[in-house]
Amino acid sequence: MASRRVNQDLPVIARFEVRHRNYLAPDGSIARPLPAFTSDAKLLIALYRSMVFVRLFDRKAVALQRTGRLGTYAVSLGQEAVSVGIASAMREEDVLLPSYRDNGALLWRGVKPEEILLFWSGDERGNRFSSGPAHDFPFCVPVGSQAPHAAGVAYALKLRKEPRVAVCLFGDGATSKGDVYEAMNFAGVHKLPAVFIATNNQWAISVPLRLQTACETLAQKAIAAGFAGEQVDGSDVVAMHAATEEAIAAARDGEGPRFIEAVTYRLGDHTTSDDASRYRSVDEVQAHWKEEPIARLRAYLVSRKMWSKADEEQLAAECHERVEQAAERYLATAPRRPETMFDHLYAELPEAYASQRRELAGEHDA
Amino acid sequence: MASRRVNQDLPVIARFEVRHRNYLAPDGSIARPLPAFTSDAKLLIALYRSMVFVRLFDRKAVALQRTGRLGTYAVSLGQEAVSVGIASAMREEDVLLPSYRDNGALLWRGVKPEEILLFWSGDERGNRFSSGPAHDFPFCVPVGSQAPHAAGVAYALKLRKEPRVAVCLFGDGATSKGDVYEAMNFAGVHKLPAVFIATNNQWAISVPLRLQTACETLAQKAIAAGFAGEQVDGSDVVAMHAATEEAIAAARDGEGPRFIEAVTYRLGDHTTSDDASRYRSVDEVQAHWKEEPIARLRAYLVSRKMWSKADEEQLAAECHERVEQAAERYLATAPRRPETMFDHLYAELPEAYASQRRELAGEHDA
Amino acid sequence: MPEATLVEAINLALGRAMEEDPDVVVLGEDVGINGGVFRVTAGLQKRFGAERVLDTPLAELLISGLCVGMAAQGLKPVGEIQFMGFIYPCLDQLVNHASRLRNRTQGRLTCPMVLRTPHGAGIRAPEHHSESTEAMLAHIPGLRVVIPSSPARAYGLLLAAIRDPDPVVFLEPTRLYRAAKGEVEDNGESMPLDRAFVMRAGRDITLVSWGAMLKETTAAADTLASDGIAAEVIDLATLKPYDESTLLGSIAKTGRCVIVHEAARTSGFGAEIAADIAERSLPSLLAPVTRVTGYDTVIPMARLEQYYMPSVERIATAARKVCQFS
Amino acid sequence: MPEATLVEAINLALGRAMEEDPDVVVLGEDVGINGGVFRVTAGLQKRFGAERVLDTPLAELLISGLCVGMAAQGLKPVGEIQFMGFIYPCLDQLVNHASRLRNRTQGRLTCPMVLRTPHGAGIRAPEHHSESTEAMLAHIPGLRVVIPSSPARAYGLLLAAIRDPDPVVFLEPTRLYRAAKGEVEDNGESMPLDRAFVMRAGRDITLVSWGAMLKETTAAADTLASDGIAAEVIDLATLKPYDESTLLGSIAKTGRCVIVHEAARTSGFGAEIAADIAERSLPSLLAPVTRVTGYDTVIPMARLEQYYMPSVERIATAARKVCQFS
Ligand SMILES: Cc1ncc(C[n+]2csc(CCOP(=O)(O)OP(=O)(O)O)c2C)c(N)n1
Ligand SMILES: Cc1ncc(C[n+]2csc(CCOP(=O)(O)OP(=O)(O)O)c2C)c(N)n1
Ligand SMILES: [Mg+2]
Ligand SMILES: [Mg+2]
Repeated sequence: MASRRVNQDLPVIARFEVRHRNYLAPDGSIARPLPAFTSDAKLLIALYRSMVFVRLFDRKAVALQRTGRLGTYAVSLGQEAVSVGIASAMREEDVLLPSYRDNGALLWRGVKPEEILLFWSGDERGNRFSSGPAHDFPFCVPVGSQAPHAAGVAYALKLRKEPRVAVCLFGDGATSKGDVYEAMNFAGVHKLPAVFIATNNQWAISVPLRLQTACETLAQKAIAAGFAGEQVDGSDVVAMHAATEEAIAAARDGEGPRFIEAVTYRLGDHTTSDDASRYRSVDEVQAHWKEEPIARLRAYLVSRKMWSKADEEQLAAECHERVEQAAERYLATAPRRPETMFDHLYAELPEAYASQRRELAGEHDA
Repeated sequence: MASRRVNQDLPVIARFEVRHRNYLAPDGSIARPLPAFTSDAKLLIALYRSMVFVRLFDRKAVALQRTGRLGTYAVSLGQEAVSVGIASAMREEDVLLPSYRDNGALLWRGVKPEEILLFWSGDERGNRFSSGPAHDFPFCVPVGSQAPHAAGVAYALKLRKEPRVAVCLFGDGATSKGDVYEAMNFAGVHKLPAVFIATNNQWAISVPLRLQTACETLAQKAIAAGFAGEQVDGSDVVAMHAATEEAIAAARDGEGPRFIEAVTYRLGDHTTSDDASRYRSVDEVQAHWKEEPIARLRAYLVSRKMWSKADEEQLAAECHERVEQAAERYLATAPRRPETMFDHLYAELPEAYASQRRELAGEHDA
Repeated sequence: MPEATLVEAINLALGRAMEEDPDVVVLGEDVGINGGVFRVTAGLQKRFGAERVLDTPLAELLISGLCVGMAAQGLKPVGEIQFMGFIYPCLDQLVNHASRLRNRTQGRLTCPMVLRTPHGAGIRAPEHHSESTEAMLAHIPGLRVVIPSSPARAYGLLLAAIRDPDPVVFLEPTRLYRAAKGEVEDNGESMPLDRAFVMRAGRDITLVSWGAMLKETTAAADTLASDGIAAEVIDLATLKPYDESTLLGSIAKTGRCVIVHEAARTSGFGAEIAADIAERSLPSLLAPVTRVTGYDTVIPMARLEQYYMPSVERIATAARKVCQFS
Repeated sequence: MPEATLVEAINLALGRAMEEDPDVVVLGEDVGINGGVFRVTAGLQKRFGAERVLDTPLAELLISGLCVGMAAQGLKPVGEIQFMGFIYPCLDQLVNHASRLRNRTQGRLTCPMVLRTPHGAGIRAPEHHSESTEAMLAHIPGLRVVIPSSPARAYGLLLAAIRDPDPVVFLEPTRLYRAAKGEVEDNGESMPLDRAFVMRAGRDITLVSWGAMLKETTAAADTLASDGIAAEVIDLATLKPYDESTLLGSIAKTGRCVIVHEAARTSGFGAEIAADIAERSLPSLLAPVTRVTGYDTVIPMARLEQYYMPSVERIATAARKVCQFS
């Protein structure tokens, strides 16, 4: 603790601790005994493939944005293990409440890539999730404001005694918002089936973690909500999957909420509107490239002979193909007619606003 | 911890603890070695007199309310040691940001009792603090919303390098508000000269602490803000004074913020509009009468021969006199003229609203 | 038919809604064993259990955000904000989420929630307890804003609000909670959310108001009647969307209008109505549409609040002036 | 005189204010080394240090509440909210504290703060980044609400806002940040906070608007001119308190008025102006006061936003209709 400590003569009445989880070291070697699920080669390869796809998808999205065919876009470069590790530990019936940087989680959950592009092009139809879990929430842009929703969802699940869990994702910046604190505190009171996960990528746009909080870990934020938090190496997809799986299992079993701090790094700009070189050094970014999740898992897979150069080439081709096709489908999407901006305002458009819709449609009121 | 614990195989990376402070046991005996300031009999007696005055003042206020001469009023019965212990540990130049139940703190700081009554009668002039520290904040009614002000005040003090401290008071209910969390987190980042004190009187109107939070202590809320919290017996004025004094001293010395949980009990109704018998038992209240702060300090003082029955009688008479005179001055206060509701809206009333003021004054625009 | 106060009528509607639909959940500060600080939810926790009638922590943002999450999962949450002065932390959730969840997801997720809160001054309550900022809410697309002025309307409109598939803010005139008494049949019948109520027919002038101010407005109509002026009195009841056709129909008849509300004048909801009339009914207007409102200052605490709120006299005087205009 | 964009003009004003008054402090998300996401505060942290140009944690409620606390201690905080869509968590502090601290304490504590935020749509920004809910703010007694529409006015009005002894919300039209260029003399001269600007004189109709919509409004006036209609164009600039006399004076001359704003129609600030005109200027009105506004729906994301915002054509058409009315 930085400050002079509370009078040390006084008796201690409560103790807390924060633990750290990491299995794969940055070079792909084993840092500590792997969890059982890692014997499932198919799963590990699926995680790998998914992370690679996310990275290519992000790259395509940026290319589209740079050529004027997409709006502002938030890449998850360097953070692929967070999204993929979490989503892969969820059941379909669980409810995801993502932040705007969790493309990887949405893709794993079955949302079509062209819909994600549609969203970032500024089209509400991108949130339809026509092929994903219909109960998942769309990307949340107002930072942290999805946390109370997660608590509400979890309360509903508990009330109905459904064995489902709400999984809420947000960034390190979001942990400074009262929304997140209020939601976690409530989840603690009612032992709700909710897992809150903060992706600590060290930056909230240009604001570094040390200006966000004096806490030495974000995991300790859960102590104020009355439940346990742990810190996970968020660039280790095995750790992310394991931590999420354990937390979800506990929540599903009625043991209440959990909090996970996923420590990782945002290797890219905040969004395509940002220029990160204004506020952080190339050296800092370079250093973090050594820890990034895809090379790490690949090194492990290769060392176990579960992955070859040929596999890699095939995957690259496949991903390229899928991304290009998605982009094409996205670009081929017919635009909405302007008056449809009224079509989902209410279940039924009140007469008071119907004339505005007609005006937009070019039908003039008599 | 109530829930299944985080995987115990993982290494611990951070540890935290909460300590508890109490000097005088409920019967007035010494629970642990007393702090040095208790050798100052004058101070102890001043604390005692002040608590007695607060209790009588509260009683008078309720009597006025019951007879239609005051608005809704919030008594501090049972919590006198919190307000008085805190205020007595502050310097005049420190800044108090009180909640609505901190009459005792305002009175110690020199606010006139008739002004406090004026406020509770529904008259803004009660917040003029004509004789108290002009920089103190008025009672804050929107629960917890004063915490960000405290952080702002403390930031200003630090920026100007003034050796002053902001002291912010709120209830257990308030600790559920994001406002308080956001403010404490910010104070942590900048090591601000601020002391945050939660009066944990077990109830937020009818909501008991266990529905407010799953935390076993409120003191641990500070861990999420990155600084130290301690739990204090809030019915022990010696402990309250000592804890506040230490916290303020640390803050003044540039060591950053502190958090104090003052555990006490609201012996009265929430306000004169409340009927606490609807939600808690007489037995519970009775049990807490055994811990109340005034009898406790009296027992100690009497056991040390610092206080006699005669002193008590004289004090009662004195307090009665002061309270009655204050009530008379309050009742004799001339009412404000209606149009004065515009007089402190802006530094200078814009012409756009001046005609409204004239209308209220009965002067009709041409 | 049995008599009920406004408090009792709302309580009946909540009980009825919870009875008929297990998805209805009531949440807020002190709504459980205490039955709310105004006793509006009295007895509900006993009847429906602490899971469906839920004391939340003291956090208004949370209450509104929980409602959004619950509603998206198909519950029908009815959140209570203890006083309107504490509703502001909910605005982020109301503007950015509740009112647009359906639109954002193109109908995939919806938000059938109700947020109830006491509205207005006049009970000598403490600081910050006398707000009436309905105009802010009425500006939010996707929301409905409802304010009853009688027990029967409170019952019928609240049932409608709870059954409505979209978010509704339900404002309850604090001053009428116990003062308003009237016949209420607990028959489960709702009232339409887009209809104003003509309380009294008249041909000379239209007086339009909502919530507690209907009281003074009606009293002013009485005064005017004794002067030989027949005022039509309209309770707008639903502010968003509001019933233009009833209002404009009335003005087509009377040609004169006074709007009464308790909130500050500038950018109050009276402005919307006056603007609408000015735009659509100019040719039938025989006099300027006049607003009688709270002043553009902070609503004073108890001692001066009665001078802030429109009085019968201010309303009647304004109406006479409008009637004399030519 | 040197040319500056809106961004540069605001930056100049901030620098000037900080230079001349050590109590001025700038705070917000990313205002430091990054200079704000729009570069409005670029260079300030370098010039004035990280204590006076302060990156806050990501918490808007906090930013507004800090401003209140700082201001009560005599600082002059200028808080930045990154986009208007994130201002809602500040409303509690604005309504319950900032706007009434002076009144609550009868002048003992005051709140000389400014809260700046980008305003409005039109830059194809992501969801929730295109809000224009100035009407909510204009309803709050004790607040001032200002919105410049040119670099020179941004400079002069921001200086005035910072020097003003009361809280001011300063809205910056996002769409003009880089698009608007004009001469700005960094001479430390402020402009009055209660004066509207007549951008162009005309006798046939008054067009009144504020912020970015002045652009389309002025373009519409050009179109009308080619039809032989001389439109007077007014930039309201300060919405609260707004300059009635300039506006009503114009209408006394033209008898016709179109109000243009980007926000949703219902309960938008246009309603207040139209209501005021209808109440005070009825006899001089030759046609209904007409509002051309955003629609009463959630502002769409980038792909449809241009259909939501009033176009030159919509404004001109409405104005022609008003001019033809008889
Ligand atoms: C409430 C709110 N305030 C501000 C913003 C603007 N903004 C968008 S992202 C961002 C930083 C978020 O940082 P973090 O939570 O760490 O997530 P990350 O972007 O790093 O994934 C900010 C300030 C916003 N979207 N919402
Ligand atoms: C933001 C807000 N919400 C609700 C209320 C109504 N209210 C007044 S006091 C209170 C309970 C406060 O409890 P606590 O913080 O424990 O303080 P205590 O009254 O016990 O001193 C409530 C809900 C309020 N004043 N402010
Ligand atoms: Mg981050
Ligand atoms: Mg309490």
